[in-house]
Amino acid sequence: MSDNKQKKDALPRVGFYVCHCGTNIAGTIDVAEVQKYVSGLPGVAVSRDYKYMCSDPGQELIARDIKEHKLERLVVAACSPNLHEETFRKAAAKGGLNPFYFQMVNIREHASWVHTDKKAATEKAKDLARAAVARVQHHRSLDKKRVPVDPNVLVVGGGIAGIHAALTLANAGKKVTLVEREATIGGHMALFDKTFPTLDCAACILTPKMSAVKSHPNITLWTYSEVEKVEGYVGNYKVTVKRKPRFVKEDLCVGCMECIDACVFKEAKFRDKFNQGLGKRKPVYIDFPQATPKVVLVDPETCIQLKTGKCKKSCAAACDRNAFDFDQKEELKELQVGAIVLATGFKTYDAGRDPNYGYGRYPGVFTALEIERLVNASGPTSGEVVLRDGRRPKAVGIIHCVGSRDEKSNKWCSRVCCMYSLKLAHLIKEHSGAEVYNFYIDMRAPGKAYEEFYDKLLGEGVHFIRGRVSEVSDWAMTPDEEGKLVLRVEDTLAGFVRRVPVDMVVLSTGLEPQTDAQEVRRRFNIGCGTEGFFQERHPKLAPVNTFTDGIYIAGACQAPRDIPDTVAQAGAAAAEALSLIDAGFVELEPNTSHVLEEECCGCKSCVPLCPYSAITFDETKKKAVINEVLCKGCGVCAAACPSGSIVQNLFDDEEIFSEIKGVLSK
Amino acid sequence: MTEKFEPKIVAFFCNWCTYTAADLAGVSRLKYAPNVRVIRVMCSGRVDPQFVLEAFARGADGVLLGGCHPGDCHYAEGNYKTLRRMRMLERMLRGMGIHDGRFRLEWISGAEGDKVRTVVNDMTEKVRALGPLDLPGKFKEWDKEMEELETQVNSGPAKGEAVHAR
Amino acid sequence: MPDKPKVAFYWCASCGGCEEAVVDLAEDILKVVEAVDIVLWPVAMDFKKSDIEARPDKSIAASFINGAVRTSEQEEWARLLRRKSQVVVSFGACANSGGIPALANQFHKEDILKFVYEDCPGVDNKAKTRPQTECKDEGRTLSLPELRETVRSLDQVIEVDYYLPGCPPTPKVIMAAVQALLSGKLPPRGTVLSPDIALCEECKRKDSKPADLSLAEFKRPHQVLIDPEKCLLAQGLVCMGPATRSGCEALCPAGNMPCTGCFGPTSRVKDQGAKFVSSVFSNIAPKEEKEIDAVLDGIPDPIGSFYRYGLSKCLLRRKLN
Amino acid sequence: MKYLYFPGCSLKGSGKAYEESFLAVAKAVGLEIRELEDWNCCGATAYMSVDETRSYALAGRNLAIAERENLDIIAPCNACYLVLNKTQHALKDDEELRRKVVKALKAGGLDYKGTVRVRHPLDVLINDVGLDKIRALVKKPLKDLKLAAYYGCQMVRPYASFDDQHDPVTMDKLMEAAGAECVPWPLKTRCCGGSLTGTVPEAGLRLAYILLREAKKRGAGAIVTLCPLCQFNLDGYQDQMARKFEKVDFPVVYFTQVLGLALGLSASELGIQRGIIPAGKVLSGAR
Repeated sequence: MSDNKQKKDALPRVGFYVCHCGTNIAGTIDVAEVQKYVSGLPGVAVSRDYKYMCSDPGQELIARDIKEHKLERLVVAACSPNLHEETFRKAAAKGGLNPFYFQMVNIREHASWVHTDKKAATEKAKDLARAAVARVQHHRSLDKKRVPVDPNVLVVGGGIAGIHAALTLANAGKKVTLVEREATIGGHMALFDKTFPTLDCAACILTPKMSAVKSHPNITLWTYSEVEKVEGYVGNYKVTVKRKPRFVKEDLCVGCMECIDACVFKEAKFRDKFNQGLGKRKPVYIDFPQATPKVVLVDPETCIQLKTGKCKKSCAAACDRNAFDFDQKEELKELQVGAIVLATGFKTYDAGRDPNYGYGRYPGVFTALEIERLVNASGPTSGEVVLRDGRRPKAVGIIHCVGSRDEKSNKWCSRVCCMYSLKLAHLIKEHSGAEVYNFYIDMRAPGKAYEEFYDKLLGEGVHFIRGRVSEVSDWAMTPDEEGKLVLRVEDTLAGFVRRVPVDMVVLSTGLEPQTDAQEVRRRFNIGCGTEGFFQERHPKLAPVNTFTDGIYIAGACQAPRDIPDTVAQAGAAAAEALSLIDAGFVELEPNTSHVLEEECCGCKSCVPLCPYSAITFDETKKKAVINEVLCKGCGVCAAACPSGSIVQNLFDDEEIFSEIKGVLSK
Repeated sequence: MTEKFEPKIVAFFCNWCTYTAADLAGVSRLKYAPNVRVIRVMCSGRVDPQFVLEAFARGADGVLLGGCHPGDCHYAEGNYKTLRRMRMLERMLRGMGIHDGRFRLEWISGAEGDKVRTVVNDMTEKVRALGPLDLPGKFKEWDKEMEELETQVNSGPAKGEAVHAR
Repeated sequence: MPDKPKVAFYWCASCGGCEEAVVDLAEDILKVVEAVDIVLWPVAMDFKKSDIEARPDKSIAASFINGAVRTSEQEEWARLLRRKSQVVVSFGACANSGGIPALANQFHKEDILKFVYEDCPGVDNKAKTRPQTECKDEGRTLSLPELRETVRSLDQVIEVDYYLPGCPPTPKVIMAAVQALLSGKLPPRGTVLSPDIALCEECKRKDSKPADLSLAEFKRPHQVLIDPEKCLLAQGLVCMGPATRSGCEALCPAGNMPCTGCFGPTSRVKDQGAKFVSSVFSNIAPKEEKEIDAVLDGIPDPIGSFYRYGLSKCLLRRKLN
Repeated sequence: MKYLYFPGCSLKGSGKAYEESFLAVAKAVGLEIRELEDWNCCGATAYMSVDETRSYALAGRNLAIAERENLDIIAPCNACYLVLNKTQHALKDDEELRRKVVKALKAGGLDYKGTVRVRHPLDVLINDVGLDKIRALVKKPLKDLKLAAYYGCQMVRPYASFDDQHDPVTMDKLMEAAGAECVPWPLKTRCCGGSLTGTVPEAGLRLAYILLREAKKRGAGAIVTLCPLCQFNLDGYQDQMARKFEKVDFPVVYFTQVLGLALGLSASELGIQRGIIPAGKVLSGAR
């Protein structure tokens, strides 16, 4: 049972190429030495180094060499396979070589960029190259599998991102299902009064798109619903959606709101979540007049009928379309889709986590979202900027970076707070004429016409104080601070600590991942960063893709983002989904596993290992069988087969053993 | 200055998490010791304990296995299989006299580029402190006891008188 | 009538079981004896080494050598028979992979000798005398072979042409090998003369193994009343059948005992112990470290269990100092 | 519920009332308290800024002795509480420092493993005894007694182990359990002047004065605190404040004294008479 040594002359002819990548690699690794060293390795027929292997001339070089030197294997030492493995597979194919007779060596991200010792980095490159040359000689020719793609699309999240993605896909003729957790689409944008920097009214630009969604023949809108389970693989996802009961029949209710007036509760006395708790609502309610679908819903927590069953149900009586149905149950619906766009949005930072700002202790302290409702004409105070006790504030302090750029909570900049703080400053000044102070660390106005908007605010007499407010307290040191909220801040431009007395404090809370971000991303089998934002495939080159083919992300669920960028990403995600669907098929990586039938003893050790149940046991042949379409190529069964009778293409034992031997045999 | 011992560490990184984290470390130009050679597998669950033993037998001074955090695996549960196998392998390595510090299992997600840096640096120093394992060298050393007899028997006459083995 | 092919049997660090297995051929042994000319069979006939040394090289058609190589004498015989034989067959688990003797590779020669000649409870050896490889006694020099530091399989000492698996190889496997040798129709050099498929293929309990086995604990044979029908692994016993080559017709499982892996691995496996670990623990029930450890505690001696017959062939070869 | 008690120098000196009231209250609520035998000075923040390693060894000695009895140790004085906690954190995080301190302690026949927990009496009363039990034991609830709960800095910073750093509430709750009312007061953790009252009086006195004036303005009858230095800074310099700012004449007491009264213990048992500004009148609800 000694090693089966491949005789020298029978080795397949290998072409080896080491890339300079400008100076990215050549700056630290002596590429000439690597080229020279590999040229001496057994089986290497061609060994070259070149400035940019991934460039067209680089790829032509490979194709030409394959033909001229009758190369049977290809190894390229350059960057990460996650970047250019596909490029060089195509180059091999152009030369007439099966694309999987190719092995890539990562000497940039894993070597030149991370090591300073030139000699050691060169040694490492030589070891990795030798390992790849040894490995590639065991490669077998393979072909990508083609699988049809279901043309339907699922969009999760009905904020501006989900709306725009759904409309783009629907306009392209695709059947879209838009699933939204809340009772209406519109997301956070529906809360805003105006949007920066143009001060467009949010409702004016949002509601037309919402109604377009409602009326679009290609869009099925499921609000008050959540995705329960996702199965299958790219192009062939089976999704289970839970539809929560509204206790009102969606197709009958026209949103006339007669039932709300008729409700036994004469006064609205329950917390109105849409108005951030500033307003009140009844058990039967609708979030806001332009809610889409314009259908009421009944809150089981507060409705007497649903809680005790003993109510005269005046609401149902008042409804001449008898849309009420108090025994509506939760429903599970299934749908087949080829692609999924996740646009689940963000949550704002809980201001209560900074007790030194006194939110919840001092009534004069508001969050930015609460102010968005105050200044909004359809808000609880019809646009009047007033304190909770009805008084008009004469001085308002807006504190930037609450729960952003903060060691103790969220380290990142939430990107939109400076701009919306400027907008709120303008609106508060316009609505109440109060003195407005903005406390900022750095004024970040990076977008189109953003800086100009900041200049406009400077012109309007808003006071800008550069410094982080350390404390909000009602402790007055001088008579003019009596009855006020005093903000203590170090004015870093003026160079002393200020005490600024105001009547109202606005906390510009930052953006955070949704509380259930972890469960949602596990449900869709995509990654997420340590803080909880969804993980894009590549921060610069593939921001709306994820590592799971067929699942795309758009908007603030991936990182804090303003509306223009969110809409742009929504369009990009829609385009990615369209390119997948219109191709009609998707090529699956061939690194799946298969059973060597004559060697399988039928011990069933592999069968329970596959999370995708791709492995079944053939009772007649008494052998395990792997369904290559369901197999996703993780290789767990290949490692676990006790007699080595399962082979994973591209990661076979022989290939990995030779790579280990290659990397270590000096 | 005597030649400082530079440990050779073979690392098996899962493609979706740890290999991507290593790429991120590269993109972020983090600096770490050059002693690790990465072998890419699609999932940490593909790593067969035979690979770990083969790496040691071929001359590795340390073996590092990197996978996704439990619950993060791109293939749902691959890393649980890894954990189960490697907990037993660790016991067998200890039984065969290989120091705990030479084999290491780390969960590193795609976003934790810096963790790759800290783990690689930390393991390199720990293995450097343990000194070379060099099994190939030990195999030769163990087989030295046969050399004397080997030459003796083979050099004897094709048709020869009795040879007295000591 | 051309003279019959010469055949030699020899035993190194052996328990004699493999010799026994040859005798177990019963009447078939007559066919063998008829067909060949046995020139060396220490267990049965008195042959001197000088007889073998006197023979021309490659004059023996086939040598069947069983037992692991532990002493210098066994090593010398192995090399001598290699020189004198056309074909060397590694006979049985000890020769193939060190067998039970190789378990000593978990200890050092000095520790073993110290225990045997000093610390062992039954020993009274105050003077701590040790056997010497050479000593003078009334003008004569007496010699003993040297105990090697490491127990080796046969192919770690000499080139081996074929392997007969098993502890011991079953008469059926032996007969098949002898007939193949006599007929000259031999597979490529280095082949293991037994089907290259795992034991479950021949095990009658196979159908009772569930397709979703996920063990929560391991038991040892004496701790459980073994159900004669049901798959042994499914009963929580360490049965190495899935990772062991077939050919013995699953004698042990048929005798209501779990397979301990004596036929060695199938050809695509480099290290039987490591491969078995990879397979049998992949799907145990727990997911948390502490609970996993609790299940693993059910196997107190993993190296002894998974390398019972094959520690020499473990990729790490032996325990480090 | 058995505990060791680390008094520290203040509770044997200027903070005697704190010790008396603490021990009395502890007995009343059923805590078994034993003074740590052969305890030594904790070094306070002063020594730590002079020589860190030696200060950790000095404070570490107390921990090592306590470890032999394997009981939690209560340090009522904020400074001792902070120094002992800081020592444990430092010895856990800094291998090198730990090696030196353990070596030093071994020379004195002691060993340090860091197993003992350093507790504040407030934490023990709230979390181990529990507010319900305390409410049940209250015999004379201090109705219409208004207090300003002053926590100082060391109890909540840098380790906010059992209460919030900016807006602590545990003492407020305890006082309310005793029947008193705690006025809303944003200066709960603002500096009392610390050692500045002795070194840079114009700054130290002003800081202490701010606290007293605001508490008075908010209608409190007295400030209740849990640190001997804060108590002394607020109580001891009111005559100088009268000359520099304005007469304040505002009693400053320990929370254990207030709780003791509510539990029916006598003023003398609780050392009420030890306060420089007489608090008897206010506490007996005669206002």
